[in-house]
Amino acid sequence: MTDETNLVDGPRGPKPKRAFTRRNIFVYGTLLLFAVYYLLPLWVMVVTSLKGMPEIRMGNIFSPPVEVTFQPWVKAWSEACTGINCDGLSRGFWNSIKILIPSTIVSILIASINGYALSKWRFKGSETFFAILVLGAFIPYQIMIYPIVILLREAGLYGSLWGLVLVHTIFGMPIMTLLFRNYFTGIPDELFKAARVDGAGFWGIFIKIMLPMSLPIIVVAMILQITGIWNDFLFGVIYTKPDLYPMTVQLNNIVNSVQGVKEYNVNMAATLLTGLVPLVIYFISGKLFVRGIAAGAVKG
Amino acid sequence: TELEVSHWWTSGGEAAAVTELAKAFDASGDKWKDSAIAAGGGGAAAIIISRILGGDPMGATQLNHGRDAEELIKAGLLQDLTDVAEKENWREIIRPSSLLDSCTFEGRIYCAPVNIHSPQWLWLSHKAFKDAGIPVPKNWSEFIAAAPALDKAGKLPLAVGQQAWQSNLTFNAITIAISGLEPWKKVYVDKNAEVAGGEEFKKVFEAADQARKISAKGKMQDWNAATAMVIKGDAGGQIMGDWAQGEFQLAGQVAGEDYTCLPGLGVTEMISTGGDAFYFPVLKDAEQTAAQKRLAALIIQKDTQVAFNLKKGSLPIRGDVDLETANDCMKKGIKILAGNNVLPDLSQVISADTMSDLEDLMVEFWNDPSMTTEEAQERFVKVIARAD
Amino acid sequence: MKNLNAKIASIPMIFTALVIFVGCTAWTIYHSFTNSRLLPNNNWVGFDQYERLWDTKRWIVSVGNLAIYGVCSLVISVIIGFVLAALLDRKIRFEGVFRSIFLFPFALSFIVTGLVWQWILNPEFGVQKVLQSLGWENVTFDPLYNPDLVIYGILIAGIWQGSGLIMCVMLAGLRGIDGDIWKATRVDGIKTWKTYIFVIIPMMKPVFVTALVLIASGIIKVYDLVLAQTSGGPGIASEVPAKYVYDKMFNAQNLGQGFAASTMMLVSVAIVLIPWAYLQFGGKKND
Amino acid sequence: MQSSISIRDLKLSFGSFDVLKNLNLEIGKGEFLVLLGSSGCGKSTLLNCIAGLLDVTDGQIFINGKNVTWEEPSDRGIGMVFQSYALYPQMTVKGNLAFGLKNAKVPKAEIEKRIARTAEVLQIESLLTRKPAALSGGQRQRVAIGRALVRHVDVFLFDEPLSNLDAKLRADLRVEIKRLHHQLKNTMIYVTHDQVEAMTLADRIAIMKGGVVMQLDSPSIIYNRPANKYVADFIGSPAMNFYQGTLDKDNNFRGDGLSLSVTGYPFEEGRVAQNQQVWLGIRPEHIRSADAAQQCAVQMGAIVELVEPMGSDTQIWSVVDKQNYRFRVDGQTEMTEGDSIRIGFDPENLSLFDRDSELRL
Amino acid sequence: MQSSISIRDLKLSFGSFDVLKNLNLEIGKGEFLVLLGSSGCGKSTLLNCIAGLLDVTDGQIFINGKNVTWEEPSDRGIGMVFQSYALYPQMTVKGNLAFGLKNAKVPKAEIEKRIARTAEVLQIESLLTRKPAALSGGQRQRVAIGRALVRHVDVFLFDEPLSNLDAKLRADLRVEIKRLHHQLKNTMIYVTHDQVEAMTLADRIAIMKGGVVMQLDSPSIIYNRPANKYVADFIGSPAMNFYQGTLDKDNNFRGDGLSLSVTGYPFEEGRVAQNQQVWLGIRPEHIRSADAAQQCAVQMGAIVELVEPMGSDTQIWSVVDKQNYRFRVDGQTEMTEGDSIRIGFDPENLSLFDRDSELRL
Ligand SMILES: Nc1ncnc2c1ncn2[C@@H]1O[C@H](COP(=O)(O)OP(=O)(O)OP(=O)(O)O)[C@@H](O)[C@H]1O
Ligand SMILES: Nc1ncnc2c1ncn2[C@@H]1O[C@H](COP(=O)(O)OP(=O)(O)OP(=O)(O)O)[C@@H](O)[C@H]1O
Ligand SMILES: [Mg+2]
Ligand SMILES: [Mg+2]
Repeated sequence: MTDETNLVDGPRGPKPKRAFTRRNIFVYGTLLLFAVYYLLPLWVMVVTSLKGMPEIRMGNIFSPPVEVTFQPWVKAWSEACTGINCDGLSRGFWNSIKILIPSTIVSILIASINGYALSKWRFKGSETFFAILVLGAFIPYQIMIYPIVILLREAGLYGSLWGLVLVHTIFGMPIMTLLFRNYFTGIPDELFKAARVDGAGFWGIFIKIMLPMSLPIIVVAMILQITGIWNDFLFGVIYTKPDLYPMTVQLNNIVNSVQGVKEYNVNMAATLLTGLVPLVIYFISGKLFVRGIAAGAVKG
Repeated sequence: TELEVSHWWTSGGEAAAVTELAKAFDASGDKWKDSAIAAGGGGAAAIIISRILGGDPMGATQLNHGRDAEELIKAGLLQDLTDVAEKENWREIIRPSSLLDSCTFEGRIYCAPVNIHSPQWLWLSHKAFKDAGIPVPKNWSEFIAAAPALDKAGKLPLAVGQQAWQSNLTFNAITIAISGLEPWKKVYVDKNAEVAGGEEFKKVFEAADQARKISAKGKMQDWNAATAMVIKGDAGGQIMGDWAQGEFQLAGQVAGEDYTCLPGLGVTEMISTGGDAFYFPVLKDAEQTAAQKRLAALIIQKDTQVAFNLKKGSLPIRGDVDLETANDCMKKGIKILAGNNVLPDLSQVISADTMSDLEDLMVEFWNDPSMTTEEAQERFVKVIARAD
Repeated sequence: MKNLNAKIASIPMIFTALVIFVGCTAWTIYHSFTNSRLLPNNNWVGFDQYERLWDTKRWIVSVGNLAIYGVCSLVISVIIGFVLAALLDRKIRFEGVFRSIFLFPFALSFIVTGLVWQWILNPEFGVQKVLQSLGWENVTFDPLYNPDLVIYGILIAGIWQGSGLIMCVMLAGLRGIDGDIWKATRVDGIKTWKTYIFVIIPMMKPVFVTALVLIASGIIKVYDLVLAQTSGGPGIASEVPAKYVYDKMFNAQNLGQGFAASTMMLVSVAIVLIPWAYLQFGGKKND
Repeated sequence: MQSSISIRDLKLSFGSFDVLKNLNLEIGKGEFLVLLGSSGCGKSTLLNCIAGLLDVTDGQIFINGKNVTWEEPSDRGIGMVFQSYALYPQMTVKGNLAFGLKNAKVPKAEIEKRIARTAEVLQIESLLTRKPAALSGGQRQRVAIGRALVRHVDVFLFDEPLSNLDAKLRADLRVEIKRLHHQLKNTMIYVTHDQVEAMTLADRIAIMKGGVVMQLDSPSIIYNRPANKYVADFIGSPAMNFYQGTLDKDNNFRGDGLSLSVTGYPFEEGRVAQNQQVWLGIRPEHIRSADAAQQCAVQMGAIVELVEPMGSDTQIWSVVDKQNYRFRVDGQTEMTEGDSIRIGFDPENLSLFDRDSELRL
Repeated sequence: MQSSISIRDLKLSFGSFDVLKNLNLEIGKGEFLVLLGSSGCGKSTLLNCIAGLLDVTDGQIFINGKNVTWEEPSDRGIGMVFQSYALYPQMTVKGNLAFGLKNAKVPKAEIEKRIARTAEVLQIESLLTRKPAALSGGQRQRVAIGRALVRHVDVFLFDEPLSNLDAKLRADLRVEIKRLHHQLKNTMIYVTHDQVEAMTLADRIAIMKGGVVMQLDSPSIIYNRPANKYVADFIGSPAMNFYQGTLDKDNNFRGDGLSLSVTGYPFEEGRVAQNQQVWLGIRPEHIRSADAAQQCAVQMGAIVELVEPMGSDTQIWSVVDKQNYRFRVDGQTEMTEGDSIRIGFDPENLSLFDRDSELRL
């Protein structure tokens, strides 16, 4: 090569990487350890739901099923009793969907409008209302149950789907508005100004410019709201009628019923079945979620 | 006409009993729309009351038999059933008559009782005592005396679930057994704080202290988990209401052979008569109102009573029905009832507020060994003094 | 009126803020001074409900528990969330898998969480049993049955459910840190852990604030979890204020007492939050 | 010159902070006005007021003789181009151009026609179906200009349209904007930080400072006869050399290491006092060196301190009596640090400013 | 010249995308090397490789004769200054300066001394207790430089350190960096987009394109004898004028409307072929106009198309036979669009490039 031979010796190319550096062992070790902590309950739920009752009484809860049975799942879905109705979770499933869809849409819509108005159309006092709203996130909801019953009654919405949608919208509003406000604040003012010069008004800008840009934050809002609304039990049962009771009512009945023996396998199957919808949504939108949070949540 | 009926009877036997009611109602051409909420009395109360306040109530609802409904009645939200009662002659047929009294407010009747439950029973496992090599006790003091032997044999002498209402139930049963009737009435009915702080109750607390010591090793939550221990012979006994025998029955055990029941803990053969009742919120629709009254009448009828109570394992609210199929323990109960050796139920004499105070106190007393009997009694006095 | 549309669009928000949040709060505070039982009434009794409240052991225990749970869950969630996020941010393989694993519990309700953990922590057949059957005969691990430890048993479940979200928030925050900062510290020869502690964490203040708000708004409401896991037991060892409120309002049918308790909760929230809200929204006008 | 935009006594405050203070400005029809000033002096704020994006605190704004102080931005007949382009990211280029027209309910056929015409003018025909993310910076800015163009507005407002682009592109687009102005003859108000842009584009330049217009004049007047020291210092790169001193009634300047007669200096009337404290300013390109210095009225010996070759020419930092003299020489000139050289200048190219008021004498 | 940094056959790929392709570079001790190139050409990547912040795909890096290819960044004796400053925001200026030293366990007293010295050199003594948020851009960049300075490193790496600053500040700091280099005599590698910075600061400039060094030479050679058309076009503002044509063996250039003899052009040996297709390039400042044009070897009549006054001088865009001729005249010169003028240039100032290889002839 060159005449300066002393320079040519020695390392060349990429630094060799060993798989088992202390750093890697630490990083992956810690991650795996935590993964066990997070997965353990899921494992327990799954294996238990696949065991028969005798096996549950005998073995330990972590061991995989000797004999796999899907009976608990069948029972949880279509046979478990709530009072005199023995049709399992299936009874409430469609109700849950029926509640979930309008509640999610309306609550996100309202919150996004709020966030938009608060970030781009501030008016006198708007920040005060926002502060009140955020403080509202910390109010224990128990204390608002009765007053809201009365308000809904006066509005003639009590017991209807739309009453419940309204309740979900109200209770989701603080965090949702916060998310959207932060997100929209991050959208350059210039874009908003350009649209105003182009003759778009409040709604025009919102619908044609802002909404199409807010996919990441909508994903976050959707995930949070779907989780909350789908898992809700109390509001669903207090503000609606049996025709509309969500799936969690059946889950609650299955899990909380004081019967001869607790059918753990059915409980677990029911639990998993109920959690399925949000879980699926989580796994589908994992990456978007982090991106959305980055865009909307972490700009204090 | 379709009527929505709310209740919290969701366990197997309970659901079967409700099915009987529903069947009977449907047979008469109406439609029973079932709305069951397994949230226990408290959770359900929030739901039921919200529904009534929300102006879109159910057709009929289970509510705690007692003073729960007073304010709803005052607010004019519950249906007046006096005309039904008069037509069906409830005054005559409902036994004991105190049941109807608790449905009565200012002379009008607002609810239809369905069954009677009594909470003061001691259930004993024959197997446990056999394993310990001692005879089955015949009353509370023998039971206490047998505790060390049970303990030695690796049995839990007394099984008490950790829920607050169980602690309170156990304490109340012990009170009646230890103090006798008069002091109990003075404290709970007359709210006499002096008696609550007096000698008799001191003894009660000491007895309760013994009971908690021999139950300390138990780790179960639900009452039927505790009952299951008695059934299996892992525990010597449990103080529980008559609904426990449903569990024994379900496990195929025979009263007198596999287990023994001692009403009033075998000391005072007195039982109190709680139970469930149906209330009927005021509805706008006249047809539904008529259906409500039909349901009210139906609940009291003989056939319904028999069918319901056999499945539920509780006692009927009328003395003129014959439960041939009833078992040993049930019969003991009917006999006491017939002899009119009855006490009012706790929920009839104290408010839900006081009840919850008592439960808070008892559950703490039962689970915190460092709480002395003196301290417990002192707080008990406070609660009674505040009670209304 | 240039902002007319904005104001019209804000009506739902204004309504919610004023009527629901302010209105209901005021209504609640007002009725906490009455002897309302099953239904709200107007019989003024002054501070009676409060005197009784602070004379009630269960309330005091509840407040203590909330304090322990709150502080621990804040600290632990933040630590776990940050550590996990930091590890995930180290350009590792299978990042997506790990992230999903850490996040999925958040999809489950507290009821479900409580149930599962109640089960795992049950000494009869849970972790303790397994450990004992593995040879550690004397191991006792029954936090849910030990009055001194029960709140920590609940904490384990609470952290399990909620820390994934915090991890996500932290991860998002870490991703927002200027890459040049990392380069600068490497050139300066600063160890990774030192960089995190002295440089990165201080830079993530707004992220921590968001995380704290999220955790705190959950803590104050921890109710479902306690109900599902222990129902407040053993005894009253794991009672929490929200459960006290609920029980007094609906079980004991003593609205006045429940309202007094919830007013106390509000007061404590306000003490923590109002200075923060002031800084956030009042202090700096432009943002 | 007919007035296209007049601004009367404009005031704008954010809270208690007055950004614009009683600003008056008349802009002629078809004029290209550049707003120049340091960061935070209120340029963007002024532009936003004209566009109607900010509500004025006080004063009036007229566009084409019509009081538009209360009009909506879209009704003012203005188009605006932003530094960050502010294209609607989810729309195609075509969608971006059409958005304003659709809002104004312009007929479809007309929209198509105008877009085609605009695309042709800006040479973005081939980009019409792309989204902004798929465009380079220069292309984006062209689209942003197109968005204003397509609306057939009378007044163009540019807020630092080129500062996100790299130097080469900036130069190209600058020329294009100038061509566009020649072609369209619209009124244009152009905010920039870049002196070269300001000098080359402007019919008139308004130098702003702290919400006040310091000088409003043609580029050459601004450059050659700055109204005050701030403007003199702000304009020109490298900046003007300044020297303190006094001026006596015989027009002799006396400062540290520099004495000269400024007879022949075109004083603004009534500005000369006895022994006035003044700043004397000389632009670097007016300082000559080597042979050229021999012909200058004022000459001195200097030491070269720093040589900055810039290709076509070279900047020299030299020192005379501890005073710095910066000047430019041809790129070919050989000069190294430490050299002793002769420099000189002619008094007619000087600027003199009062030391207190900093106004031009 | 002793070599301070040598880079041998450096390759770096992101996945299948080769950013640096077999790059070789020798940088002398105390040399100021500027890396210049369009965006994305791999300048930052090269800097990061030298700093050890990126793991190379192949090749070796030596600093002061030591093979540092596998060393940690902190062990390489380098300091780096970033465009975004990358100051630790929650530490005071002093904390920022001290952080690296504390980590290296330098004694307290020594740290104090070094900080004091650095602060003095950079004139930031008064800022030591402030936090970065309370500093202006220029001050921040000074602190960032100080952070490298205080560590007494041999090699400074600058990645576009001034591009976030405004023009005036940029000019000032540029001079300061140059002074610093004179004072410290460290090796410096400096990445920039800005030609002025490159020309004024560099001992040598490396022009990069697509991961390859196109030319590595002193600024004047780069400017006056660019190695290929890319370099010629890249350097110089306004850019060089290019004309297509053929070159016959008698050294006569023949293009559209332009024929001249290039006898006397200093050809690189062996590059001349028969009737070669070439590019002819003339820098704008080498085109003379008016009187000066009369003395030029090549002269022609032109029409002024665009006049861009820039204060000290003016750029003219003129047309001859549909070909553009850009040139500069003095700022004082009066010229308006549409004027007919005479322009001319001397062949010795030309550049000639082969049309295929684009290499200099
Ligand atoms: N919404 C606002 N609230 C309060 N102050 C503001 C607001 N917008 C701008 N300012 C202040 O007004 C002054 C002028 O701002 P403006 O944006 O007009 O400056 P500029 O001249 O455009 O500066 P730049 O060259 O940096 O764009 C600045 O001091 C700025 O801090
Ligand atoms: N981490 C990465 N992964 C993949 N590609 C990368 C990465 N970093 C840089 N590149 C690519 O490598 C090329 C060189 O990037 P580099 O940052 O070195 O350019 P640069 O010359 O510094 O440009 P600029 O002047 O814009 O800073 C670019 O095309 C860029 O897209
Ligand atoms: Mg601006
Ligand atoms: Mg770069």
